[in-house]
Amino acid sequence: MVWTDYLLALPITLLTLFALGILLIDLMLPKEMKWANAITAFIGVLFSAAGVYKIQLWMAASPGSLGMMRTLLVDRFAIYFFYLFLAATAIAILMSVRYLEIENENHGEYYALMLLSVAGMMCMAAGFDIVLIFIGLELMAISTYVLVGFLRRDRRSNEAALKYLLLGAFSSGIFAYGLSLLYGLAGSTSLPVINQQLTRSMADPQYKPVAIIALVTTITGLLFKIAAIPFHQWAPDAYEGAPTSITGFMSVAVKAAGWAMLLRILLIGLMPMRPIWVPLLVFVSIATMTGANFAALTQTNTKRLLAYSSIAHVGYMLLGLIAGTATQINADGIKGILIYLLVYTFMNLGAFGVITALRHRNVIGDELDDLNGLYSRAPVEAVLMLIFLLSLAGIPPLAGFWGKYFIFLGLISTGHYALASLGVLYSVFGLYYYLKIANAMFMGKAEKAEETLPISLPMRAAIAVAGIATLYIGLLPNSFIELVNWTLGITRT
Amino acid sequence: MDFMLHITTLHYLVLGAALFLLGVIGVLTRRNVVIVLMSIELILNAVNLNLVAFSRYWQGIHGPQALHGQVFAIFVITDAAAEAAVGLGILIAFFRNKETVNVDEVNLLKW
Amino acid sequence: MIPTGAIPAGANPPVATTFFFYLLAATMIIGGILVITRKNAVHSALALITTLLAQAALYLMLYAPFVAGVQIILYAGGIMVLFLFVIMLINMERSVKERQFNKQWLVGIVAAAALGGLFIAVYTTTTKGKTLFPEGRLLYGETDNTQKIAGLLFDLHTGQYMFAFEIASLLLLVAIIGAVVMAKKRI
Amino acid sequence: MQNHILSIILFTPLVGALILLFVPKENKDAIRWIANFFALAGLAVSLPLVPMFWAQRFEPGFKFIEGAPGNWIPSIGAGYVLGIDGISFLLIMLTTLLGWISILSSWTAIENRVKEYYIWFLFLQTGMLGVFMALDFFLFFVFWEAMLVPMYLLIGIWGGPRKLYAAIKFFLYTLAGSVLMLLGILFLYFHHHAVTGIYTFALQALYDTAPRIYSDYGPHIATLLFLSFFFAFAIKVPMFPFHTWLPDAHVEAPTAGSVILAGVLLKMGTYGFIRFSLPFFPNVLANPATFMGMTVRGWMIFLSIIGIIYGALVSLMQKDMKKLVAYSSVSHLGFCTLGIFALTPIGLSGSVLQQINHGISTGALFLIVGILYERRHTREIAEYGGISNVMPVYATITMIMFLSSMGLPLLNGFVGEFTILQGTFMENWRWGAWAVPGVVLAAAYLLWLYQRVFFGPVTNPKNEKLNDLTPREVATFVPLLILAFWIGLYPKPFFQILEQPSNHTIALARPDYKQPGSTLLPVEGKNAETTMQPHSTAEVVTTTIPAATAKKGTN
Amino acid sequence: MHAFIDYIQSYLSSKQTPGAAGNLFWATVYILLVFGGLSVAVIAMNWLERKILAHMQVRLGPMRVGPHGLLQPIADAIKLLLKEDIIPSEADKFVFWIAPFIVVLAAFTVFVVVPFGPQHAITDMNIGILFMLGVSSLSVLGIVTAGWASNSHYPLIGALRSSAQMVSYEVAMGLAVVSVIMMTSLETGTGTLSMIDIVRSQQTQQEWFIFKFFPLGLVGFFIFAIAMVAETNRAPFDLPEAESELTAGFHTEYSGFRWSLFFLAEYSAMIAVSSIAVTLWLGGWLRPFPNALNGPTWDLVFSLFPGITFLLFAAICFYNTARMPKHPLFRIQTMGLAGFGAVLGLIGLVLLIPKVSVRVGDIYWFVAKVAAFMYLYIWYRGTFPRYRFDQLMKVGWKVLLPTGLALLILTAVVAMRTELWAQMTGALRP
Repeated sequence: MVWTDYLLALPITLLTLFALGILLIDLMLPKEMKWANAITAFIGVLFSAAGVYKIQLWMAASPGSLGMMRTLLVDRFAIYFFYLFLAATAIAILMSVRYLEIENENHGEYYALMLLSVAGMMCMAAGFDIVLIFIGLELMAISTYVLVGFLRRDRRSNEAALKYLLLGAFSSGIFAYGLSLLYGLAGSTSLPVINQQLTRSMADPQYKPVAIIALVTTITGLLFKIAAIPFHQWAPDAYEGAPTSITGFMSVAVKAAGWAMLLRILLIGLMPMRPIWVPLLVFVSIATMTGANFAALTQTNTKRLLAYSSIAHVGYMLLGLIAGTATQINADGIKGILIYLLVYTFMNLGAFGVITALRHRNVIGDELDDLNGLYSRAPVEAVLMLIFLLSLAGIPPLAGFWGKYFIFLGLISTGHYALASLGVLYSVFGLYYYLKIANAMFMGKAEKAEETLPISLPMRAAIAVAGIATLYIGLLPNSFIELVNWTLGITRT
Repeated sequence: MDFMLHITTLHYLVLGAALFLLGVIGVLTRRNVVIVLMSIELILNAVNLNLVAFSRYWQGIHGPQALHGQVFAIFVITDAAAEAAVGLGILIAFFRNKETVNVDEVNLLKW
Repeated sequence: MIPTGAIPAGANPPVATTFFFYLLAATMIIGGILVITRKNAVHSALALITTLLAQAALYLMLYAPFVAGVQIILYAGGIMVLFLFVIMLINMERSVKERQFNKQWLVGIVAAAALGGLFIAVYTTTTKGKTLFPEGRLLYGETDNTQKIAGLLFDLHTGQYMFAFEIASLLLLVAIIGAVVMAKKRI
Repeated sequence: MQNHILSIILFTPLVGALILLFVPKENKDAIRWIANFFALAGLAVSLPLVPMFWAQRFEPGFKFIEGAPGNWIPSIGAGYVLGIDGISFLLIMLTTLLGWISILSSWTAIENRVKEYYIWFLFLQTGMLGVFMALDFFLFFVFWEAMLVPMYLLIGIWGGPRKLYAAIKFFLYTLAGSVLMLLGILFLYFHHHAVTGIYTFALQALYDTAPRIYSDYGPHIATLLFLSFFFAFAIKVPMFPFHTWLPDAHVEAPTAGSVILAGVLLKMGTYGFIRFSLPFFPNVLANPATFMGMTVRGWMIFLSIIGIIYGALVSLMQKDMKKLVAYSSVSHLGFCTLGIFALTPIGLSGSVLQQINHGISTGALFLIVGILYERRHTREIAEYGGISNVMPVYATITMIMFLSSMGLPLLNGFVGEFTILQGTFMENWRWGAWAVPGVVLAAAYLLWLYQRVFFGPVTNPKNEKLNDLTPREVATFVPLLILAFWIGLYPKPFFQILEQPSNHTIALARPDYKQPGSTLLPVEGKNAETTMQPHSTAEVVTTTIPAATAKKGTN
Repeated sequence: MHAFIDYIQSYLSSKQTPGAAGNLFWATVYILLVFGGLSVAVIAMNWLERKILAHMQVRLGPMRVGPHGLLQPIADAIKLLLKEDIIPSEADKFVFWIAPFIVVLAAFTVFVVVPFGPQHAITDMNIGILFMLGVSSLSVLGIVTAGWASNSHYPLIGALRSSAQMVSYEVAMGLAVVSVIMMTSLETGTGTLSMIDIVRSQQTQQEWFIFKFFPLGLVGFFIFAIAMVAETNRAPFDLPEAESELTAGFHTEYSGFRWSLFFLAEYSAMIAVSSIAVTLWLGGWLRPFPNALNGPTWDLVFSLFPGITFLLFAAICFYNTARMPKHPLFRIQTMGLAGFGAVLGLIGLVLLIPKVSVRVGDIYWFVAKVAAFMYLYIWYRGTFPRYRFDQLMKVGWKVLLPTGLALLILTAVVAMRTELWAQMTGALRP
């Protein structure tokens, strides 16, 4: 242990401290002061971000630093994801304040769990050792199970949590089985060692089948976490039942963490097995795009619809991974995934923010009909929602376009023309259900026409940040592309 | 016959696979949530058996300090404990609202 | 450091090992089958406990006493008590009388069986008489197993899993919070 | 001013939209005034472009270039580059004009959600202008897509009874085409990098490398690539099998929306063909390989002719005036694509001119229908009859516009169609022969429509009290009438403007094309040789276009 | 025959436990001995408890069966064994049947690692204390299932109470144990979980852990001492079998042999946890002051204790024989008591033989310490009022657990400081 170990763990440590702090402070807060928890959590996120920044400054030129006995790799990739998680969490916290009050569940545990789950995500993104990754995954997952079921008096929330837990635990089990086989093949839990040993195993006809089983089970677990079809069943339910603010958080941060883990494991640990998992991913990604897009068509619940849309987005991102590893590590595909996750953070959180804002008094606000005539009730939010939806559909010049752009660029440059065509056609397909929401907002009739929607200040801030980010990244993406290039260590003209 | 008599890592692997399989079947077929959770425990136990057996195997190669598998197994047990605690907690909350423990009566949301 | 319980190279392993392995393995499998087939969740739980204990014994045979101890104290003594508790707390009378398997049970079994067949086929593959993962020499006893594990967890020089261990503590914290939040009537 | 004129034209409507954002929505009159002011301002700022452009109409290459490649998003090589040539110049002028006219025409037609309406309309205006101005492929794509959203909302919110269906259909169709185009663009982009090592979307750079795809990747890929662009443009135009969105969108859209849709949006497809498909894929078009008996070019021509005949025939059958006009657009645009794929400078010039004509006349036709609709709220032909008795001014204007649309000499339509047919005949007389019935049928359905609506006694009592045109409404027609007569009587300036770009485009699209002894215009002065593009350095384009020698081509 | 004696003798000079030596024969012998001894101890406890409680309440207790009721436990046992084995008709038969065995197995298995002396344990496990805690926690399973299988309200509530209580107090118990394990790592560098090594490290550190880092060791001991009473469901924490509320708690529906198994298990468990306490804090088999009062003389003096104790018991017996009523009806009883005294005296004499006393000294001290705890158990029962359930939980979670945590942290801090100090002064043993 040297001091850099502590530095590398600083963001996680800070989050933990603040989470514990919230738990303690919550004991002393009277009921009407519970918003203070949100503030504490927000400050915690800021501190953690400062910690990440500190690491970034310290690393300066070097691409990354290994710490904690070679189990924690804080490189640019990890830092990128750290920022992403923290941004998503910050916005989600803003979204939660008023919502929890309405639901009458404003307990400090909510924020503490949120921060702790981010700590888990950071371990997933920075883990260089399957044990750490696994534990981080579980920390995140278990926090999220609870957060999903946080509305304890709401049956939908209960059910969602239960389903999410059952399927999540099941997938963790399968994932762990895969990891155990990987360990068995490699004799180490460190990803680079696994990589080396797998290369040898792949050459050995005797061990190759075992390696394949390890791969299949591991990848099943990974795909579960990012909710790719056919391992997606939990997502629509969990998204629909969860508190809306958590749905946003899940669809963004949890998914990003899943991706971080997937990229780490596939690109570092399982790289020697690329020829095997690429076809697998092709299949999964096509299935995901097809299934999710068709399923989304028939939804009448906005949260559920967005859940399917987020599954569909996973399909596109998987395309990026296919492109990104077609021959060797190809920057464009991976870049597409990274930037996709970035823009997805803002646009999806924004969309869920608007839906969260619809929750007031006795209206739950997650049915498509609840959006009817939103324009007349809250014009700014409606227009922002339109922007988020179009961004999700990938219409330029909005942020969402850039993710698709790089993914398709990657596909084109690696010669996957058919996949690219399929991808773009499905993205058109996707537009249809986004337009359903837009139709409701702009063309539907509100039940009580001119009643304006009360939207709290933090919520406005959250939606505004998301909206501005979506527009800004869409219009002037250069600095963000540079950021991703920096993350991947690419310099380009 | 020697294969049968001489217990090797492989025997443990096969046993683990069988356990894993039982767990998967349990998860996929049972309706009772508690039993589904138990089946998940079976899966995690299969994992642990694998890990410990492999740990033994690699100890033979890397020397006595190569206990990574055992440590991993301890982590998995920790995880199992946490998962079970939260799972049962959620189950209780669920039961309070709806008096059933059957998975397919978890039907407010589509399964 | 002293290799006690060592089996000299070339010597046949004691018959007891083989016998106990098969005994315990059979116990585990039967227990596992009972877990997923019993109507009554308590019976399932008891079967699972049997399986877990047999597995703890297998850990001992694998010279992993610490894991065995943890298995007993945490799994059998902790988690399973929790299970039994919950089973008794919530009224399961109804579910005992109901259909036990869901509608897609056949699909589930077929899929799982295919998977399992694949697994076992792969594991039992031998090429040119070599088995997978030939047994390592059973040279190192369990005498300092716990200390070595502790070394991997805490030691300043070999504590590879120190950080993961810290995160695991968070995991347990989250589990506590989660269980309380979920199960307590008013928080 | 010279340097930034395009940006000014481009963003004037957007500024208007932004200002409107801050006007309270209850104040409808203020909103209307502001919107009209900015629409007029958009036209006004574009007017200085006319003399400026006229002065350099024979200059080769793009004019008024603004921005540099890669200055917008350096890391991927996308730039904010604007520039125009004769083709885009005319289309821009058409856009600003029609934009103003449609906004003016919406004064009374739009009563609810006025503020939004104008904001989206002005936004749309910027999008369309951007499409015609962009010299960066990426920028082009952004505008191309960005303009879909306001149009979607215009149809969806202020449209007719089946507006949702129409709006979504419109959006999905066009988006489906354009995403495939995106793949095509990315391919070109990637290919450019493979050849030169530079990532750029600059159009002029891609002109150099794109034709090489044929040799680098083989005809198969090149054809697929051509198709990816083709789908985007063909849907937009719309060419025959892709036209089904058009009647719905036109019929359901509010009047002003229809005007813009027919007048400008459809031209984006043909513009795309001219600007991208032809220069990028000369070899594909020249490829003699056949698919189901026809070459790629043959298919294009075939679809155009089908469009002409089919559109006209379907128009005959319509009971709804607006639908009739909509189908007539299919027919007219068929002429435009025919002119383009004839691949002769004359045909191309005619095609562009016909696009302008179509914008003028069809735009006017939609306004005409809209005026009746505003008064009677029905577009059923059977509901009317003898309107000329109650609305004489209206009937007159309508007559002129119908004649213009059907291509009567002295009016603009004739010039365009004639030139197209001339260009086509030069290539292959059969193609021309197949297209000619379209002209006849156009006369048939339009005159028949006129007869049913305007002549005879006033059969329907509801029509007896109809007001004739207000001054505002007349004002919307005046510029269109002027243009119709101007083009019909003295099209030379237009052809002069189009000469250089047409020759240039054909030179790129058919490097081996030898002028068959006649071009459109006598060369005024110096620059016949310099029609060869100076900015192109690719070896692909090696032939120069012989000095134009022939007489002026038109009547 | 000769070889057999050699075999035994060779073992007697061994320094290892039979389990560690891999000696199956001696292991079996030990197992039999321990379980036999345990049974005897339980029987004795039964008698003692009744007698002591009686005397505390100023009454006589069992007096009829055997002199001073000495044979009462045996009579009870016979009665229980002969009673009809009733299984309630609505009970879950199999679970009902198996539950007592789970409890008994758990209670007995614990003794596998209890060190009566440096080599007087069935085996020495590397994870000894963990094993003990783990296995003893298994008895909860038996209790829960017993309560549930009875299919009756009182047993179920009793079982749930009992298991809640046991689970709660296990936590505090574990924390206290961990603080001791931490102490074992001092001076030697590596800690240990082995019961024998824990005692050894107390020897090495020349201090019972109850006195280590005063008052930390003491606090730990108290936490454990409280928790262990709760853990075994004994008064004042005997909520699960609060007669006034729940009749007999989880074993209400049990009778006869099965009930006696629970009884057996409960007392074995008491002995087991007491053994843990003794091993961990009170120096296990170590005689008092092994370091301060060493040398051959002191060794001799302390080696006399076992024999003297038995002789004392014998003396008491004889004294009571003398006080017996001289009525013919009491003749058999008098003779019996005298005989019993004679047996005890004989044992005492045998134990005075140096060769024997050397080998049993450890066992003696260990048993003596455990016996003290047993007396404490009885004493508690005689004097403390019963807790209410919520108070019980409150004590467990809000007092013992935080104290345990604080203790753990403090122990770590102090231990670290000591280690560092030792390092700086170079006093660390190699």
